[in-house]
Amino acid sequence: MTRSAVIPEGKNGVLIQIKAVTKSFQQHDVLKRLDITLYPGQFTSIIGKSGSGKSTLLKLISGLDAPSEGDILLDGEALNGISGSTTMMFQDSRLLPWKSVIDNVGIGLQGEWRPKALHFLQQVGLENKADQWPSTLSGGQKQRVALARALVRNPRMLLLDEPLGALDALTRLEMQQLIERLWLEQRFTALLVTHDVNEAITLSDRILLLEDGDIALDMDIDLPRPRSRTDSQVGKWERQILDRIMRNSS
Amino acid sequence: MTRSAVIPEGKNGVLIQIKAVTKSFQQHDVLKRLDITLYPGQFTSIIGKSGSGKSTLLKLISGLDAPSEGDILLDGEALNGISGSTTMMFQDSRLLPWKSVIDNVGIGLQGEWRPKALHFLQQVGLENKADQWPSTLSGGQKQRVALARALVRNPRMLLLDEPLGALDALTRLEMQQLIERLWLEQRFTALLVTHDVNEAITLSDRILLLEDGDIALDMDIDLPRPRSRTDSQVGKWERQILDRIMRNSS
Amino acid sequence: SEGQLEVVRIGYQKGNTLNILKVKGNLDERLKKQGIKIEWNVFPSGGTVLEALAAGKIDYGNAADGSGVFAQASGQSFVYVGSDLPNPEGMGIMVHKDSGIAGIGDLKGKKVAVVKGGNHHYLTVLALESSGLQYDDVEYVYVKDASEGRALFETKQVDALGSWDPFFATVQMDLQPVTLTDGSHYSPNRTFYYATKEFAEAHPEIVKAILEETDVSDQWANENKGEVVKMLAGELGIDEESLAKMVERRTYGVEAITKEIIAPQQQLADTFHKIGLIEHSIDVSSYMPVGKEWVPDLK
Amino acid sequence: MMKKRTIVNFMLPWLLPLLIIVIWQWTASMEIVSAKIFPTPVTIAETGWKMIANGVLAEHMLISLQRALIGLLIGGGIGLAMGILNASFHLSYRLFDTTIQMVRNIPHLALVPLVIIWIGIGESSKIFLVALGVMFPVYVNTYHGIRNVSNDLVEMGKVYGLKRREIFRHILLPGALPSIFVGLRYALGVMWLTLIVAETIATNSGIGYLAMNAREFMQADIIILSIIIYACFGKIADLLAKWLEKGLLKWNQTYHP
Amino acid sequence: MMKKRTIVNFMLPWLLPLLIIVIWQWTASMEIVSAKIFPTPVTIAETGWKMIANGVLAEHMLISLQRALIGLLIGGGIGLAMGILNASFHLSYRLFDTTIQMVRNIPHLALVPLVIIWIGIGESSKIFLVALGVMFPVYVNTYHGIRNVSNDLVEMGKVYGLKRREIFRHILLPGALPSIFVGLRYALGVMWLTLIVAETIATNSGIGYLAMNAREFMQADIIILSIIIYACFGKIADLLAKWLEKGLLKWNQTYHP
Ligand SMILES: Nc1ncnc2c1ncn2[C@@H]1O[C@H](COP(=O)(O)OP(=O)(O)OP(=O)(O)O)[C@@H](O)[C@H]1O
Ligand SMILES: Nc1ncnc2c1ncn2[C@@H]1O[C@H](COP(=O)(O)OP(=O)(O)OP(=O)(O)O)[C@@H](O)[C@H]1O
Ligand SMILES: [Mg+2]
Ligand SMILES: [Mg+2]
Repeated sequence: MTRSAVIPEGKNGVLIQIKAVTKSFQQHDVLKRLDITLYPGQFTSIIGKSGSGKSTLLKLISGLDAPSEGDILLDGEALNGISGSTTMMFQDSRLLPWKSVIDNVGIGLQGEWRPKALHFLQQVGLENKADQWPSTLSGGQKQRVALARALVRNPRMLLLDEPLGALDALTRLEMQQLIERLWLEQRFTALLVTHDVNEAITLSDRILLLEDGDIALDMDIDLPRPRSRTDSQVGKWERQILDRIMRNSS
Repeated sequence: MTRSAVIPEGKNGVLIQIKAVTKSFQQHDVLKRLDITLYPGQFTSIIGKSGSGKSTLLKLISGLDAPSEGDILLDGEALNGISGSTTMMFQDSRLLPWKSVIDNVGIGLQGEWRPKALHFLQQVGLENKADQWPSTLSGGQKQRVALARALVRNPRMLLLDEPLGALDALTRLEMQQLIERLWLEQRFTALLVTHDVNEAITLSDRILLLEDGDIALDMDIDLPRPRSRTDSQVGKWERQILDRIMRNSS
Repeated sequence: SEGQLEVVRIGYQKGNTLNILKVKGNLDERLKKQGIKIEWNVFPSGGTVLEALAAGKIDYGNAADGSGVFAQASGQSFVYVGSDLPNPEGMGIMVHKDSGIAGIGDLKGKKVAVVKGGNHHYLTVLALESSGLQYDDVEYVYVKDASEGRALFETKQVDALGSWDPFFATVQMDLQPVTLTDGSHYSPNRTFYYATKEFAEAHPEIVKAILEETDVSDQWANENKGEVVKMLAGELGIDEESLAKMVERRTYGVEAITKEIIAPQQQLADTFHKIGLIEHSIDVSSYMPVGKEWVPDLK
Repeated sequence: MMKKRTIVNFMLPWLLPLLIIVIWQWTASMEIVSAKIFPTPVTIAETGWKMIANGVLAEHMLISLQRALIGLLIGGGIGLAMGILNASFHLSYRLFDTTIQMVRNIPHLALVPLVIIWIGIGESSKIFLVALGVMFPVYVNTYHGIRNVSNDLVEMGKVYGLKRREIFRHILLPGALPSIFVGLRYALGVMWLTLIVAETIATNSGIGYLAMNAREFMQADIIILSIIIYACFGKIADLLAKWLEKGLLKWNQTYHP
Repeated sequence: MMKKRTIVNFMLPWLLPLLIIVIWQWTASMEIVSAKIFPTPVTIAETGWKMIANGVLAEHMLISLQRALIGLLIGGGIGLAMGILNASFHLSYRLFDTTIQMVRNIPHLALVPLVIIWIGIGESSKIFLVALGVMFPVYVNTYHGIRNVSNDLVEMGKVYGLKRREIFRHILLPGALPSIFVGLRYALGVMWLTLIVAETIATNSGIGYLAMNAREFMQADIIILSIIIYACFGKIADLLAKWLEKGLLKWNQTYHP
């Protein structure tokens, strides 16, 4: 359960160093002197109870919010505001109601982005909704548009805040495979917040458990890829982590 | 896999009859001549792919929207507008940003509602957030406030649209138990939309699979309660349903 | 209105004779003995006095000659019940010293600021005609009020300025312009006393009383011009030198309507008709009855 | 049946104005006040027809329209720019907002003397007053519209690498548009209203002149005619704003038919 | 250092007004136009001080304040009620909106003759004009505010068994409040502005009278003084609206400090 030196290769990804970061709202410390290093190209999952500060941490790394204390370094440089190499998928879909689905996906892209956006819409199974207003989409459809919007821009660092929470089992599986495939191709640094322990295990190299504002668990998952959610090894890890979560709380 | 006559007792619950209901948006039929009867006090789960029309169906039953064709009867009477006996928890939390958490829970309640609202906030683990603005809550916390708001009003019919989607495993389990306990006490008619097949099996008497605008599967789950998510019987059902979902799609 | 009269509603403008009457208080006193109260209403212009008069919101008021003509032309019903003494020197046309304009004849093609339909507008028309020009040989710049005209004149956006007292006097004092002409030999420049027909016919004795008391306060004014200047300075906020100039060149006093008064008023109406300010020609004498019961006994 | 209903529905908004005219005709024909100071609708219609026929009305309206539109363009442009600027930069807000709030509260009538001194009596003084009047509603609604765009969406834009300009174009502006339209709707009204003061400055033309001149010379029929013209302009402005909204706010479900 | 900064920040909004005064003093003291028609700030300050000292100003302001507030109450009340009504009932919207849009576009100056005929020359005519002017901004902002409340929240209210009244009170009204405040901010301005027309009707008291009378009698110092007073009223109205917002919109993160 201590951190071993399994650092995947990834020239493309960003090195994220979180140094003694504290984040407080009013008097309450949500994150307490957090120290984490995320290696370039690593796929890390964060799990933790509702309200444990996962979204807060992502917001800090994205540069949207600043720590109350401590520093965050990207590739060794102190983060100050938003870095161009980051893309984040928010917990809520945050689609622009005044843009069609495809325009939402393509927002901020330069040049000939339409075919690319359409390709990703197809990947999330929504090519036939390309010209609709977001307000006509179902919950899961909105989430998938937001996913397509995040994936289309080849980020060097991808932050995903419960990206698949509103999806059914099958669609979820497909989206997991999509994310993994892209990650394997591009080797960006990935940070995934999820409540699905199985999902965390199938996708990531490393799992962090956030508890009481601190890292309670830091695990490397060194299973060979591709992994299957029904694999017995995955099942073993899953039980182990779930036991850890359940035990601690009671 | 056909519907047997396991009708739980429930004088309190509402009888819901859905008769040849079609719902179209523009030219597209989302629900196609749907026929379902939900018995008083029954706990039914609806599963189905993202965009299969689950939320649409709930909206029709709640009376917020009207079918394009067909009728919905509550306790034998044709539904026309919103019925006083229904409570629905939406897929998005829909908290009023200008009311504190506890005021959101208590909205529309008469008389001395504060102790009751506080009790339910406690049940969802958020009594210490009672006086905060909703905008300061995490995603899962918002969802739990919405859940408390739905549960506090002793409905005769409770529609839940992915009520636990944003929660971690442990909190989710606690909330499932809370819902089941209340249902056992009050025997309202419950209709739960969920993507978690395991959750559907542990909680419900009956599972409906919505596919292509129609009921593709209608299963009675006659396991004894309380059920455990790790129970082998539950596992068997789960595998069976998941297989069915996965098979059909490929 | 029939029956016992309780209130007389009088409309006045600041600085006019009715203003002096109000301050002196002799009318209030006289009517009080008959159990009648006076409601004094102040209006910003002669036009608004007649507007309220025509709408029946006041019974009696004081406004300039032009206002009466316009009101009659638009078909309002009212009567002239009396007149002030003429005051031709209380208006004039001015140019800057360095303008190179020596007489009315030089105004051809120049810009003249006037208030449309004002007494000095009328004066300009008459003066132009008498010097052989057409009334539209100058370019009129119509302004809303005296201060606008003065601002235009002072900033040299116009060549000539028509004005009337007390503003005429202030411009003369402040800017030392050349006064091309005043109203002498052109127009008597009277102000008139107006009443609604109903009021005049139902209460001629009250109208008579008002006119008589106005004359009383007018006579006082003629004998105490220094005090009048002080009083007006307080009311108008205009410097005393200018007001002194205005008061000095004016004699206060009331006259009954006579044929001699009607004639120049008819000429004014005809001129305004000619230059298109009023659409139809009117007969002012039908609004200016002579020898009615309200003709005042003047001392 | 259906057809009849549509007509009724179509007529509904005009019911009240019609009623007013009917009552007006009725009271005026009773001659409680003389028809000279309160003419009947029929008289007004006659006057109106005469002025339309001889082209006088069109002439006045054209010149007013020109002044109004130029003023709207300038004032609306400045208002929009200031609204955007102040919503985007706190410094600019601190620097300008107080002054704008103060200036907007100065009555045009009181300003006229100063305007004459500074700007003169030409067209520019009239356009200046229109621009000044129009500026404020556009400013305040632009400002509030932009400030009220959900911060969530702005955050999204930032993280997705949108430049300041793009955030403005794709997020803030479309989000503020419904509010800006409310401002425009005001501005279209104020634009005409201002003319009644502006067109007292040394002019012989324009709707404002027509109204004020009529009052000066007590032409009750023309006063009322000008009131009706103003009212119609109000309706037209409203239709215009609605039509624009319909075109540009298709996504907005709250759009009111 | 910190202290210095706070003072600078505090002074920032007043920089521009100050600058204007400085430039004004400078140009005025050059006497391009005579001090009679364009006096220096120092002269104005003296006049102002005199009028404050002898209580004249307070007297005028008090009477104006009274007219303004009564008008605001009546007009604002009607505007609010109509806004709510028309946002809630389509029939009422169809019936009234067109008429309101037309009436709001009629200039008060043109209305005065009719107001004198119908309402007379007393206090009520002045209050009527204020109420009329104030009504519209409150109406249009209330209407749009309510219409723009997210339908999702209204649906929630309906399903949770809220009665029409409760939906209004708990959802529509609080949701519309930011917009209503924009309307109020306008109204507070319009309230004063209207007085300049209203107080030409047979009165010799009030700020509007003061300004118009000064204009009539070429008292440039008082004209400018009244302009300054109006400007200050604008600032005060704005502060008031902000202060109210601060109190009532605590939940609204977009609230601008
Ligand atoms: N602006 C804020 N003001 C006050 N408290 C806040 C604010 N934002 C977040 N919090 C608090 O910080 C804690 C962590 O919030 P965060 O959103 O990071 O949780 P999370 O781990 O993402 O939870 P979830 O799984 O429910 O999304 C919560 O208790 C939340 O109430
Ligand atoms: N107002 C609308 N206009 C057009 N299409 C709509 C509208 N509302 C829903 N739909 C479509 O109807 C379909 C069903 O939507 P619904 O929200 O019921 O799905 P769902 O089963 O709840 O999905 P999810 O699990 O993603 O929430 C979707 O394809 C959606 O795009
Ligand atoms: Mg979160
Ligand atoms: Mg749904």
